[in-house]
Parts: sequence; structure tokens; C-alpha cells
Amino acid sequence: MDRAPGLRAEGLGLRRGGRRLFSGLGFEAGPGAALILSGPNGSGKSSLLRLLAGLARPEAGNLSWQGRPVVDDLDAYQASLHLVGHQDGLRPILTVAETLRFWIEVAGEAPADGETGTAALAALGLEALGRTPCRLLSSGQRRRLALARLLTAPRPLWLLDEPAVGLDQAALGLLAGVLARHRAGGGTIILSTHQPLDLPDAITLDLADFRPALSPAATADLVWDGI
Amino acid sequence: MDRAPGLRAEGLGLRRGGRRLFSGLGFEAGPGAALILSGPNGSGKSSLLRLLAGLARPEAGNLSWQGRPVVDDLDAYQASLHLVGHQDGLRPILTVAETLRFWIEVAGEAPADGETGTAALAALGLEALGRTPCRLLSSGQRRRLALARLLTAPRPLWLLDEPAVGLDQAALGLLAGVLARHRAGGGTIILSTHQPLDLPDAITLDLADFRPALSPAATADLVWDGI
Amino acid sequence: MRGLIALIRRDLALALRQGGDAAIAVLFFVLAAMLFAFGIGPEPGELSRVASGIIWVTALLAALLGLDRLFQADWEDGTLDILALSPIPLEMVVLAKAAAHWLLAGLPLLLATPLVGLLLHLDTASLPALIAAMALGTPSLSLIGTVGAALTLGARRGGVLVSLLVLPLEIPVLIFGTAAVSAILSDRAAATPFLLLGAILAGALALGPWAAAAALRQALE
Amino acid sequence: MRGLIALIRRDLALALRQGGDAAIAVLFFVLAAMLFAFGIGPEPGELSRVASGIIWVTALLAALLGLDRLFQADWEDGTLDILALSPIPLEMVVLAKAAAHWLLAGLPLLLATPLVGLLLHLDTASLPALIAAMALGTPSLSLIGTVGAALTLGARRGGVLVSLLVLPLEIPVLIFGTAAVSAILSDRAAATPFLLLGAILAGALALGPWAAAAALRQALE
Amino acid sequence: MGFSFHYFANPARFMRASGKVLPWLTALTALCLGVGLVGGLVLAPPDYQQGDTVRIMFIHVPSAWVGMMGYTMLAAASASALIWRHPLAEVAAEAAAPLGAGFTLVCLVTGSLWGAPMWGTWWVWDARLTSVLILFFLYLGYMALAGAFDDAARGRRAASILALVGFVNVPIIHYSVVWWNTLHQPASVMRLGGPSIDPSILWPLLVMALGFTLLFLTLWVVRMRTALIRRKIEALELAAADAAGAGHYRPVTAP
Amino acid sequence: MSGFMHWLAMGGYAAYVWSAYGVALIVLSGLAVSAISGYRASRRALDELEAQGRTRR
Ligand code: HEM
Ligand SMILES: Nc1ncnc2c1ncn2[C@@H]1O[C@H](COP(=O)(O)OP(=O)(O)OP(=O)(O)O)[C@@H](O)[C@H]1O
Ligand SMILES: Nc1ncnc2c1ncn2[C@@H]1O[C@H](COP(=O)(O)OP(=O)(O)OP(=O)(O)O)[C@@H](O)[C@H]1O
Ligand SMILES: [Mg+2]
Ligand SMILES: [Mg+2]
Repeated sequence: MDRAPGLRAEGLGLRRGGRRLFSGLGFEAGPGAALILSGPNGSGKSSLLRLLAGLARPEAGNLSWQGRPVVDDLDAYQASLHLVGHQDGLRPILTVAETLRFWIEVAGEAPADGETGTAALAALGLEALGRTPCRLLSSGQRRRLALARLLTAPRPLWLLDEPAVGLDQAALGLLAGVLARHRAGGGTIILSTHQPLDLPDAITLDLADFRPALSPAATADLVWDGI
Repeated sequence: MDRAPGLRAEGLGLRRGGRRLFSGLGFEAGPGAALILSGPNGSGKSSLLRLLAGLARPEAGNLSWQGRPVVDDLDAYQASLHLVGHQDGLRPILTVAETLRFWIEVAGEAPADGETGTAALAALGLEALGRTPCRLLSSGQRRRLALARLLTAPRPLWLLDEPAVGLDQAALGLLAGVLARHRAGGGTIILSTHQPLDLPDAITLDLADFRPALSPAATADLVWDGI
Repeated sequence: MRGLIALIRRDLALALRQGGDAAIAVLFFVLAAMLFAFGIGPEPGELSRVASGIIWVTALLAALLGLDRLFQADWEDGTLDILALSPIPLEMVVLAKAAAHWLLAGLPLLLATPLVGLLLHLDTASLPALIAAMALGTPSLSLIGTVGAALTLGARRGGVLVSLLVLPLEIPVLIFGTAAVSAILSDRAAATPFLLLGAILAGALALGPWAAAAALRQALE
Repeated sequence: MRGLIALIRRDLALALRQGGDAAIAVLFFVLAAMLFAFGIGPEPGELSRVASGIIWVTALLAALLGLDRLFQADWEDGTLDILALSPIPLEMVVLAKAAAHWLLAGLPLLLATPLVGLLLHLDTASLPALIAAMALGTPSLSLIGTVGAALTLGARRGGVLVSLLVLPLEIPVLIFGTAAVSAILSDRAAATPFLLLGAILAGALALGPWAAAAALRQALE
Repeated sequence: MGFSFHYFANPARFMRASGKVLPWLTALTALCLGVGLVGGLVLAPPDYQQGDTVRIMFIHVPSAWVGMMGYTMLAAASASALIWRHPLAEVAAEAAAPLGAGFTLVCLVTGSLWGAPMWGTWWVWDARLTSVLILFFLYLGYMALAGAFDDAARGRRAASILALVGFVNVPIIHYSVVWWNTLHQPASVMRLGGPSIDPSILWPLLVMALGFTLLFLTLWVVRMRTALIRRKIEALELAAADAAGAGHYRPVTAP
Repeated sequence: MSGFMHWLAMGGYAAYVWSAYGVALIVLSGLAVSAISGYRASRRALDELEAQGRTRR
């Protein structure tokens, strides 16, 4: 295991509620790489992303970042990634600008000046909404704002769970641009999606290939029998 | 405006937080028709769907169902439609089967037997998950379940807000089938979406075309002339 | 009708599955009463004088807790849309909610009152009157609470705002509730407070569902 | 550090924007105290005897309300994920939450105590002791409450469950708090209860954040 | 439904009319209050049993009446606001609440200032005092609720419903002295069979009552005018925001 | 003059009577001041806006 840059997974296995979602999953994603997680509903994309973010423990296998196992220094690893999940972390009463400002300050890297914020908003076409309370945002606007968090602090590794959900054509274009710039800057992107995205030469990882022999449906019943 | 069947809207205008989202919007959707609402994020698709469901009051224009204005008998009208919005109405602790059963009983038409439920589940490929608590569902599984509500009670008018979000290929196929059967049975479908859907000869209504000409708020303060 | 039963059953199922809600409400009731036993000091004399009052107040507060949740979850996850569009009139939905709330936060307290009375050295003579009064009063609390919950739906900081709105409206219940007990003790004409409690309940039944339903319609718009 | 301040500022902004949270918490405090005044009956003598106990209990309950919301919202909308992945250690996050909670639910009560004391005919001699004791006690309440909130995270009906968990832990604060007052009155050696309150605070400061952070990690997995 | 034209026209008409009336209203208010004060503080004789404390009555009772009247107004305005969604009614309700709360507060404070010498205590938990305190909290609740939503319209409607529900308290206040045996005076002015107060005390009381009522009306009109202007400003700012190219919703009450 | 003093004394109840009138004065004039100043402020704001030529159309 020489100091291979980027993220490297070997023989990852994950069990959710007593059911094994996938096993023997491995990949390697270096700087500038984009890895697309595909697979049917319930195949474990979101779970895998949380696992990769170090929020959940794998059942088997190991995960290394910049050649070092992430468990060795979890905090340092987590400080070098962004996770944008299904929930967007918006608070109804706070305005768009305030939300972004809070994210910037918590990320604690960029100075909490307006610039970073406005830049991030502009990058996703939200300039006009700075003073709108999040409660009033439409679904697509919410998604855009959630994605704007990626630009609040420079982090090499981006983990995105279905980033394109609910975005209109214009927003899809903006997103593609943001992702391209991140990769050009040597960043790594791992995302799950069901709809085709404009990601030049991205590797695709189909979780269906790592599904354990026993059909999940069958085990599912076994699991819930106990309850 | 003699007893035209189906849903007919004339000169609809909607105001949100003191601002006009659209005005002069009109359409006619008869039995078997499918109307696709398109438009950029924030153009008012979701708001329009809630308006069509009689949950919000239009600022102007009128809406008639089977040739009768819906306001005449709102309850009867609402009892003849299904609305599936962004929120899926799932409660984390209830199992999939329980949730569906509750919907059936509330809809109050079909007898609360298992059949309707199992049929609905099967139609969206959720058979295996009947006893899974909703808390554990993946985003796509949640969406499938939300859509299963359409089959809990026969209603001629379906209002769907981005039904395809988060669905995998298989689910998209199932959804297309469900929609086709509904139309074949003389049902009407009005849905909003950003991604292409398999809906033969559907009419598309782009909300961008109904943006008010002069600045949305301008109309708002005609009120205050002379103050 | 079947819809109503379904609604109540669902609420009960949710509550009970969520770690025995009823049991917890009762436990809160008992614990709070115990707190007073501590706060006020052990002398039985002191306690028994204030016991019935404390029981009423604790019951009221127990019924208050979690009130803001009554519609919140249904509203956020869209269930309320479904109910509003269902054939069941919204007033009925409210009534079902209130009924479920009483079954979970009112009835158990009623059953626990004798025990709590013991804790607080309540003199046994007044126990029947107290329980009767609570049986008549707690449903009003649930109904009034339902209105408050519906009004603050989507409000910033519903949790505390709802108590601010509901407490003043519930004070009369408390007054007559305690009056009923003391009337029995000082065997004055005990009928009046009970009648007034009944009147309040009637009023709440007539006004509550209407007001709450109106508020819910506002929230959905 | 700037992260911490940002956290506290955000919580305060949220609360205050939400219709004057602090003001409302105080109002609840006053209202509840009023309730007891009714429940217990008009005679000033009765009241003043139990006043300090009632004030402590009401403060405790007021500090309890909305506790379940402390992490709930952040957890449901994913903010907690963001915080867990941020450079700020989770223990610090908890501390910030507790601080914000005290500023909103503890400090205002402290300031309102004189007024409430008036309502309940508290004899003025004991007022300073009471306030001092509360100043020492309420931070512990916030810290303990934070742990409870973290533990009940994910139990949807947290509102009541959290009080069930927290109340027993907070009883000692109540006991020594009231003891401090009565000690002053019966000018016994008043130091001890204050020392004990201080000890509790120290313990809560040492244990609370750690325990809460652990609970949060569980909730996120 | 939708907005008929009178919906738009009326606020402007109100502004014009109220503009004309306001000066006269103000003058009349000042006159009544002046006369009432002289009558109450100087001309009226001390009560044979209550001594000079009876002079507190000349502010206590009118403020009590206006506090109750204010809530009645609030409820009425709220009802019409709910039914017809008329902006003027909404504005009227909003504007009435703080005024009513103020007068009620005066009633409470003067009452307990009167109670100290007469009853020997500042406060007792009897029905009259309690129901007035509840009235005060209802006012506060109305204001808190109205301001508790970031969609102002929704806040207004929710608060209106509360105002209607809370109205049951007003008759309770009036009859509390009848229904419960309390320390507090029974009705001696507003009662069947005419007032039972000595004329020398009655006339200043009535003049003060009129003065307080007029004061309420004057301030009410002023606050309504203010609210209407605020709304126009909001509308203009919205328009400006759009002109600036913000094609989206922007909160009219931005911090 | 003593008559004036006697009047001020309010038959021994001066503290209560005058503080009652004082409180009334403070609260009510507070209401008046807030109402009027609020009106002035919003008027000014509106005039400024219209001075900037911001009108409806
Ligand atoms: C905080 C204490 C008090 C409160 C909240 C209060 C409240 C009220 C209210 C609401 C009214 C109007 C009732 C109606 O017309 O429907 C009233 C009237 C009156 N109050 Fe008080 N009061 C208080 C204390 C007192 C005291 C201490 C006295 C005298 C000893 C007093 C004497 C009167 C009198 C004479 C009236 C006029 C009764 C009538 O003619 O209708 N009040 N008070
Ligand atoms: N209650 C409200 N008050 C004020 N403005 C609102 C409210 N609800 C929504 N809006 C605004 O109305 C606009 C339309 O929202 P809506 O959700 O209908 O858009 P949409 O077409 O569904 O967008 P998307 O495609 O992203 O779902 C948005 O700009 C939103 O900010
Ligand atoms: N906490 C949990 N306990 C038990 N099972 C879980 C838990 N969370 C998720 N699951 C199950 O794990 C499976 C994978 O969930 P996950 O959300 O990762 O799927 P997904 O690939 O993201 O699907 P989708 O494409 O619909 O988002 C689902 O079948 C779900 O039921
Ligand atoms: Mg997923
Ligand atoms: Mg939408």
C-alpha cells in the first residue's frame, strides 16, 4: 500500500439492519477522478456514501485516503471532504445568505467574509435569493443551495448523493461546470445518480455487481420476522 | 363552458408572498389526457399543483371540474383527485404496509382489506418491503411508496409533483405503466417534471410563458394608489 | 367514521410504538409531582393542603408537553395534505386528534391520580371529587390544546408559543377543577364547579374543532 | 473558536427570530407560576411558604420545554452531519448548544424571578439566596438537558421522553437549590448547598459534553 | 373568488377620510381628558368610605372598559379579515392589539394600586383580576402569534382565529363579579336599572371614559394609517427588487 | 397654598393615587408617542422612496 493518492477502498462490506447490502466492494479514485455510483433503488448508494464519509462503520474491508487508513485519523480525513446527502441541511427561518455564512464559519477555513458566500451563490444562480428564508425556496432552489455548500471551503474529496435531483436544465449546466472545475483543480468526486450527468470520462461503479449472493428481498423478510 | 369533462382552468393567477408567480394561465385536460408542467426552478409548478388541488386560493381566474366551478363543491372535487407532492407523507416508525393501509382507510372508498394494498405495492415493486419501517427506506423506495398511494383509491384526477425523482430505470418503467393504465381508464394526469418521462402524446405547459409581463410586484401595489 | 377510527388508531399506534408514550406521560406526571414533594419540603401538612392544586397543575403541564407535535409531523411530511384532501371533514380530523391526545395524555393521568395523591398526602376524602373533576376537565384541556397546536403550526418556535397561547385559555379549567375539590371538602354546594366544567367542555367541543380546522386550512394554504 | 461563536450566534438568531424565544420562555415561566398560585389558592400565607419550591420547579419545567428540539431539527435536516464532519469537535458543538440553551432558557428566568416572587408572595429576605442558587443551578440544568436531548435523538416523541430522562438527573439540583434558600432563611450554615450546587455544575461540565457527543455519534451512524 | 376592485380601492379611501377626521378627533380627545382630569382630581369629592383613593377609579374603570372594548374591536376586525380577507380589516386588527394591551395594563396596575389601600394586598387570585390578566395575556398572545410566521399573511390569519376564540373571555370579565364572590366591586355603572353612583363622582367618570375611548380611537386610526403606508412601502420595495432583476421571491421584511 | 398641599396629600393616599395617575400617564403617552413616531418614520420612508421616483409602473 504505497502512498497512492486519492481514495482507495478494498473489500468493503456493509450491513444495514441485519441485511448485507454489498460486499467485496473496492475502487480507487485519484485526483481529478469522478466515480459514479449507480444501481437500483435500495442497492446501497446512500449508505455507501455515508460509509465513505466515515459516518458509518464498514462490516468488512478497509478504506484509505492518501495511502493512509482513514480510521488512523478520522478527524483529519473528515476535514478534507464534503458530503451532500439527501437532506439539505436548510433551516426554514434562516435566509439563504445566513445559511451559507453559517456553513462558511463552521467549515472554519475561508474567512467568514461575504465574498465566498456570494461567489458560491452566483455559481449556482442563486444571487437573487440571498435574503429569502429557506422555507420559501422551491425544491430545485433548495437543492441548488445545498450544492452551494461545496464552494464554502476548499476540500479535495466531494461525496454527492443524487446531486441533480430536481434541478432544471440551467442548474444542471451550472452543476456540471462546478464539478468540472473541481476535477480540474485536482479534486476527487464520488456521486450517486439515476439520471445521466455530464461528467467526461467518469468511472461507473454499479452496486448491483456487489450484491451478496442471497437476494436482499429474501433476507429482508428474515430480518423483519424477528420484529 | 358547457359541461366540458375533465379539468379546465381559465386565466389563473397566483400570488406568493406579495409577488405574482404566473397569471393568465389556462388549459383544458379531458379524460385520458396528460398535461406536463415544465419550467425553471421556482417558476411555480408545485404552487400551481397545490392550487389545482384546491389547497390554495387563486388570485384570479377560475377552475372548473366536469364543467362545474370547483369552489361550488370543493369537498366533492377534492374527493375526486390524488395529489402526490414533494413530501411523501411517510412516518418513520410505521411499516410500508401499515402506511398503505392507513391511506386506504382514510381514502374511505376501497374496503380496508389487504388486497388493494398488496396490489398497489406490487404495482411499484415494493412487495418485498411490506414489513419494513419507512425509516429504513431508501430515497427511491420512499418515492415508490408515495406513488403507490395513487392506487389506494380510484380517483379520476392525478396531480403529481416530480413523480420520477430518485427512481431507478425499473421504477420508471413501472411508473409509466401505472400512468398509462390510468389514462386508458379515462383518468386525467397533470404532473411536473424536469426529466423526460415516457408519456405518449402528452401536452406540455411551460410556466415560463405565463410570467407576468410587468414586474411581478408591480401589480401588487396598485392597491396603494393615493396613499 | 371508519376514517376517524383509522386516524385515532394510527395516532395511538405511533405513540405507543414510540417507546410507550402514554406510560411516559404518566411517568412525567408522577415525577413532576415528586419534584414538588421535594421542592416544597416533606411536612405532610404543607403538602396535603396544596396537593390537589399541584395535581391539577402538573396534569395541565403534562397535557401541555409535546402538544406542539400534535400536527407538526403530519404537516411537515405531507400527511396533513392527504387528510385535507380526504373525504373526512377537517373538523372530524381535529376531533380524532384531540381524542387520541386525551387517550394518551389525559386518561392515563386520571388513572395515575390516586398514586400521585398518595405521594402528596392528598386527603382521601377529596380523591373522588378530584378524579371526577379531572374526568370532566382533561378533555377540555385536550381540545383547547388542539386549537393552540393548530394555530402555531409552522410558527417559529411553536413549542413554547403554544403554551403561551393555551395556558391562559386553560386557566378556567384549573380554577373550577380545584374549586370542585375544595367545595366537596368544605361541603359547600359542590354542583356549581362541576356544572361550569361541563359548560367549558361543551364550549370547547363546539368551538375547538371549528377553530382548529380553520387554522389548519390557513397552514396548508 | 470562531466556529463555536458562529454556532451560538446561529442558535440565538434562530430562537430570537422565532418570535422572541427568550421573552416567550419567561412568559411561560410567569404563566406557570400563576397557575400554581391558582391551584394552591389565594391565601398569601400558604403561597409564600411554598413559593421558593414552586419557583424552582417551574424554572426547571420551563428549562425542560423545547429541550427535545435542541438537536432534533439539526439531526433531521442533516445539519448535524455537517457539524460532525466539520473541524469542530462534537464535544465543543454540544457545549455551544448548552450555552445557547442557557442564554435562552436559563438567564431570562433568572431575571424574571423577582417578578414571579412577587406573584407568589415570596418573602423578600430569601430572594437574593434564591437568585444566587438559580444562577449556580440553571447552567447544570442546561447541560444535563443537553445530554437528555442527545440521548433521545431519533425517538420521535422526544418531548416527553427527554423530560423523563432528565428530571431524575435534575432532582438533586432542585433539592440543593431549595435547601440553599431555606438554609439562608433559617440562617443555618448556608454554604453547603451552594458548594454542592457548584460540585454538580463542575460534574455536569466535565461529563455532559462528552456523554452527549457520544450519543450524537450513535444517532448519526 | 379573486380580488374584486373595491378590494384595491378602499385603503386609499380610508387614508383620505381618516386624514380629514384625525385633527378633530385629537382635539376632542384632549378636551375630554382635560375636563375629566380636573373633574376627577379636583372637583369630585372624596368618597365617604374610600377617601381620596376613589380618584383612582377615574382612570382605573375607564381603562378597564377600553381594554375590554379594544378586544371586542380586535375580535370584530379579525372576523371580517378572516371572512372577506379585506386588507383594511387586517390592518385594523393588527393596529388594535398593542393599544388594547396598553389600556389593560393600566387597568391592572391602577387596580392593584387601588387594592393595596382598600384590600390590604396588591393582588389576589380572584375571578375579576384573573380574567383581566388573561385578557392581557390574550393580547400578548395575539401579538406574539401575529409576528411568529415568516409569511406575514399567515401570521395575521392565525392570530385572527385566536382573537375570535379568546373573545369568550370578555363577557367572563364583566360577569365575573356576579358569578363568583370576590373582593371586587360589582357593576355599579353598567348595570340594569341605571347607575348607582353619586352623580358628583359619576360625571367625571363618564367624561374620562369618553376621553379614554377617544384616545383609543385616535391612536387606532394613526396606527392603521401607519400600517397601510408600511404596506405600500413593502409593495414598492418588491417592485424595486424585481426591477433590479431579482425574478424571485424576496421577503418583504428582510432583517 | 396649604390647600394645594392638602390636595397633593390626597388624604394620606398620595403615594397610591399619584403613582396610579403616573403609571397611566407613562403607559398611555408611551402608546401615543410610539404610534406617532412610527407614523412619522413610515411617512418619511415612503416620501424618500417616491422621491427616488419609485412608483408603480
Ligand atoms: C388589579 C386589580 C383590579 C382589576 C384587574 C380590576 C378590573 C376591573 C375591570 C375589568 C372593571 C370593569 C368591569 C366591567 O365594567 O365590566 C373594573 C371596574 C371597577 N373596579 Fe376594578 N379592578 C381591580 C381592582 C379594583 C379595586 C382595588 C377597586 C376598589 C376597591 C376596584 C373598583 C372598581 C370599580 C368601582 C369598578 C366600576 C364597577 C362598575 O361600575 O362597573 N377595582 N375593575
Ligand atoms: N409560502 C410562500 N411565500 C412566498 N413565496 C413562496 C412561498 N412558497 C413558494 N414561494 C416562492 O414561489 C416560487 C415558486 O415555488 P414552487 O415550489 O412552486 O416552484 P417550482 O416550480 O415547484 O420549482 P421547482 O422546480 O424547483 O420545484 C419560488 O420562488 C418560491 O420562492
Ligand atoms: N438504518 C438502516 N437500517 C436498516 N436498513 C437500512 C437502514 N438504512 C437503509 N437501509 C436499507 O438499506 C438499503 C439501501 O439504502 P440506501 O439509501 O443506501 O439505498 P440507495 O442506493 O441510496 O437507494 P436510492 O437509489 O433509492 O437512494 C435500503 O433497502 C434500505 O431499506
Ligand atoms: Mg439514496
Ligand atoms: Mg416544485
